[in-house]
Amino acid sequence: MGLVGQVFDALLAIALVWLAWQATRAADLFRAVVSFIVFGLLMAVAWVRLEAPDIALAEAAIGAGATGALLLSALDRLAPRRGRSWARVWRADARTWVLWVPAVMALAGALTAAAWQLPAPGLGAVATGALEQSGVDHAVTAVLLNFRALDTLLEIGVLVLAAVAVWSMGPAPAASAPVMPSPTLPMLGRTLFPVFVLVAAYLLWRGSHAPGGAFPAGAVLGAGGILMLLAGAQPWIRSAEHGPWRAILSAGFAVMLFAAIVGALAGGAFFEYPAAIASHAILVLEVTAGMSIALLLFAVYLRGEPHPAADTDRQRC
Amino acid sequence: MSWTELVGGLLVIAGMPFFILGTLGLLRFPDVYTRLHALSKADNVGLGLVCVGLGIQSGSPAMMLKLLLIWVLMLVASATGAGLIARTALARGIRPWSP
Amino acid sequence: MLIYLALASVLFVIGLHGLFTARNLLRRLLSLNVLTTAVFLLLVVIARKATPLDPVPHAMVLTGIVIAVSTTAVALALVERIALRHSPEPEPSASTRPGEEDA
Amino acid sequence: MTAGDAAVIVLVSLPHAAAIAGFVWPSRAVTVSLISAATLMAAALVAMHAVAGYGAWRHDVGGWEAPLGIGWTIDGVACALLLLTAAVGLAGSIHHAAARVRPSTAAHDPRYFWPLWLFLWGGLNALFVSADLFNIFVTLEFVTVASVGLIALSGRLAQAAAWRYLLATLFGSSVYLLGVALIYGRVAALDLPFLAQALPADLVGMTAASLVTIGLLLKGAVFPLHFWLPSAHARALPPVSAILSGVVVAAAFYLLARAWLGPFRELLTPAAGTALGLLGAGAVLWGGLLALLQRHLKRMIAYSTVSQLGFCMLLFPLAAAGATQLAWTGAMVVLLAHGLSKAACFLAAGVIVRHHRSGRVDALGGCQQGIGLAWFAFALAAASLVGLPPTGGFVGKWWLAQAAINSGAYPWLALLVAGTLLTAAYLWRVLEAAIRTGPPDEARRPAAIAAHREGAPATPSDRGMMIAALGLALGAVAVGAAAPPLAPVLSSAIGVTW
Amino acid sequence: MNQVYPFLAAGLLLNIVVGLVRILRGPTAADRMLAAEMFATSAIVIVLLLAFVTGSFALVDVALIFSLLAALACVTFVSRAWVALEQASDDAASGPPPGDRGDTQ
Repeated sequence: MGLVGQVFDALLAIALVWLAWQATRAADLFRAVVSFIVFGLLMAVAWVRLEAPDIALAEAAIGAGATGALLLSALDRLAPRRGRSWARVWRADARTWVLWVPAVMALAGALTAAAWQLPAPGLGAVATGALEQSGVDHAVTAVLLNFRALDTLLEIGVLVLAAVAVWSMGPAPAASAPVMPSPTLPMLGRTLFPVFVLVAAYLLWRGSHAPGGAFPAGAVLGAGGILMLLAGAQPWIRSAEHGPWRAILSAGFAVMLFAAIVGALAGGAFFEYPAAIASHAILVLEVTAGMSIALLLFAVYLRGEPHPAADTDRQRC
Repeated sequence: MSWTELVGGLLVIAGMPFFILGTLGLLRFPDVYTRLHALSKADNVGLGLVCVGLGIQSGSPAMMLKLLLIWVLMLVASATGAGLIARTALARGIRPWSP
Repeated sequence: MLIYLALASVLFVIGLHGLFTARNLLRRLLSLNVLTTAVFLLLVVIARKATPLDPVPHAMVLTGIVIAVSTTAVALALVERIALRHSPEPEPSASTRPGEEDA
Repeated sequence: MTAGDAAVIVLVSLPHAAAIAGFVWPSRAVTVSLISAATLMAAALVAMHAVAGYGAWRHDVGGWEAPLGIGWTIDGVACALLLLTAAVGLAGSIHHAAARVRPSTAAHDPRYFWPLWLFLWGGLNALFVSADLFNIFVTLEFVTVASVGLIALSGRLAQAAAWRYLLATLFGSSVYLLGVALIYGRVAALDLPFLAQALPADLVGMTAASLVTIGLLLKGAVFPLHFWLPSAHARALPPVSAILSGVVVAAAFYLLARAWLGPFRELLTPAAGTALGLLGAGAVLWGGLLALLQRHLKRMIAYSTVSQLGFCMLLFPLAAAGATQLAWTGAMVVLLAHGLSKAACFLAAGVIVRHHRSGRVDALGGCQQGIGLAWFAFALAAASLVGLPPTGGFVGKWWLAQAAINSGAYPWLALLVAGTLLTAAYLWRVLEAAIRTGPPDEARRPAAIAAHREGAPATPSDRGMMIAALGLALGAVAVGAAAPPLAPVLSSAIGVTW
Repeated sequence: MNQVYPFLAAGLLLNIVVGLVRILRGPTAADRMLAAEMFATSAIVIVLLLAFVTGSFALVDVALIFSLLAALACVTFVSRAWVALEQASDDAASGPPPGDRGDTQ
């Protein structure tokens, strides 16, 4: 794209820097959060420019979906009373210009220079060479679910753990003010949810041979769940023990752990798939990973232990 | 250059002014209700033109379907979004602008 | 690529600055997220510089993004609890500094 | 699959499996946890036995070799830390299970304690065997989230501490990851033993080393980045404090040691070593001083962690001065002995504080009937922390001192002595309060007086908790006896250049 | 025709950059949310154009996800965040005092 490409990149960089600045510095919290959401949006464009479509998909789904929803919902609790932090929080004073700005410029410059010098040999050739035995055609999926599957297992573990930790902090806080009733909202939820499921399934299917796979699929499905919740769907967990939901939430992690151990029992290493069934094993893992990412994002979004009492006002919308 | 590519390209280019108009509206309209027009109308016409143009250009039915889906989803999102925002704004007591 | 490297550095520094100077808990969390994104950006640029394109950093960043969402969720849940505790009224404020009093 | 491999796979996967089981069936969580704790202890012993018998080995996860795949290195140090985790985990499990017997104590939700506890354990095990820089990042995040969950469980007051801990360690992780990214950009590898051969000692290496170090120093709460530790560790439940202070912080130091004596070995110049050593010196003195000034028992123990880890940091200047092997074994023994005795201190302190209904050091005098065992465990652990002869603390510090003498680095020897005296001073304050017979001089608090009058006898629940603490304290003493014969095993570390 | 698309993409990005002013100025939270929604539309078109320029049609999926999730942020905003924000920010707009919020139903 030549010169135009560079102009594009420069504009993107300016916008991103400005948004990051707003996100960390804006006088009001809502502006900060919206800036951060738009920041995520434009980061996805940056990933596209950097030829990382997988990350762009995940960022689009997670950044625009789960993180945005989480932050906006948190604002509901955190919104300051009038006259509090709506005053300007930070003013550039003399100390800033003398101390911070030069230090910051020097640090940023040094980092850029250091990173620019990196030879970046990369493992592309090695990964491509091993791709044939991995059971999938798409290199990123092969890395995630075969070469470095342990990372993915632990990452799902972190999500399970986050859900447990969030739930352990007590019952989910009810929305502090009534939700605006609107007839369009349930309709929107009902209409869109099948599309969410469809798109998630499509992304999952693509994962074995093209950008896509468990991560964006899970995030899209999780976002669909959150939308349903906001649109006033039936609360999903009613009983004190949460019925089978605890089992369902941890199922993905359990299946992956099981696969890893089976690999070891079959005579190989931890997480070693026998070559004959590698592609099937990865397919199963991908589906479970996607499902559990979706469920866990949703569980984490509840911001606390789902509780019968806390659910009552969700039904109202 | 084949004619599909030409027509598609022209449609895409035709979509651009709507985005500029949308941003103009976003910046210049006096209150949130008027600005909603910029969101729900101008940008979606622009998006529609781009999607149709690119669909024609690609020539593959699957791609056309996907682009169509994108457009429809955006229409749904912005229609309901605009409705919800207007409704809530009114309930919150933000008065519509009057000259 | 240079521009993206510079972008990563500047974002890192903005995140750093926000983390150290912001008082509001949510703002600090946002700063931390910006910081993490900067690191991801560096990894992806490194992947892009390599020939052929290196899938390993892409996988690392994907893992990192999911982890970042998890930690953000935990942090938000904590912030909410802290904000609730520090405000006597039903509408909580995050602008008080809970860190101050337990020194 | 050899017995050693099987043991390691059990060590990594069983805690996670048990955590899930505990989450899904909360009513069985205690049973599941205690059984798996015992199994994990056995597995750690098997792994240690395998390393002692056949030497260290490597396990390529997924069967993919170094630059592409993730490797596990199972060597003497890793096994020693696995064993430490198992000991603290087992004792902590018993302590918490016993604490639940008495209904009057705040029954912390068993539905969440046990899963988080076991996840933390599993994350630590995965961390100790991992040889891959990015995998280590993931395990560090895993450990962080589990720790934060456990701290926040301990009540409202702990949540602010948990928040600060979370922010500090997440920041540490990001900085660490930045360093890892630079290393990856330089040589396209993440495996520690592989990097030990490949990473050149140039500017990029230096930047990466300092970033990784800063990140880990934050996680390890090494002076001056220790600000988050005291309140987080002092406010958690006793077993949580024990594992955080004894193992989680040690994990950061363990990684630091592996990184600096592995990939960054060329960068460990006397200057770099001295800089790290000075941080250690600051930690020893500042942490010790603040421990001396604390009024609350648990805060004092928490500051003591900051101080004691400073001793381990002496590894770097001494290794840079040439006494690598001796300094390494010394620092590792200090780390192990500290882990066991600090955990014992926190577990004992849990009983003591509960018994006295006050955490103030000056309110602890007088009534000891019933909880003498807890005080005994505390005293034993204190002996090891100070470094009295037969204990592990003594052996470790002795080796460090020898390394200092051999390499002619006498200032570090002076620091060792000064730090030891300081440790003795603050621990003596507590023990002195305990052996006072009369009512406390300063027992202004009605609760303390009431507790004194009652002299509440120990319950079975107390006894279980005290036995857990005593077991760990005895372990810290036993390290002193076991360390000399095990020294060669401890210095078997894959990827470390002597 | 593909040679023109980079220019169009850059133009749209410029459009976004200019539109950022609305996020800065507000004045109500709704205005900011509205601006964010509009950026989603523009970003979709940018990604689509880039997909056709580079020929990597996987990027169309990114646009698809954007369009799918565009509704989510808006709905979260309306049903969760705004409720608590209204006192603080809406009085900047021309409107009656915040106590005057009537329930529509």
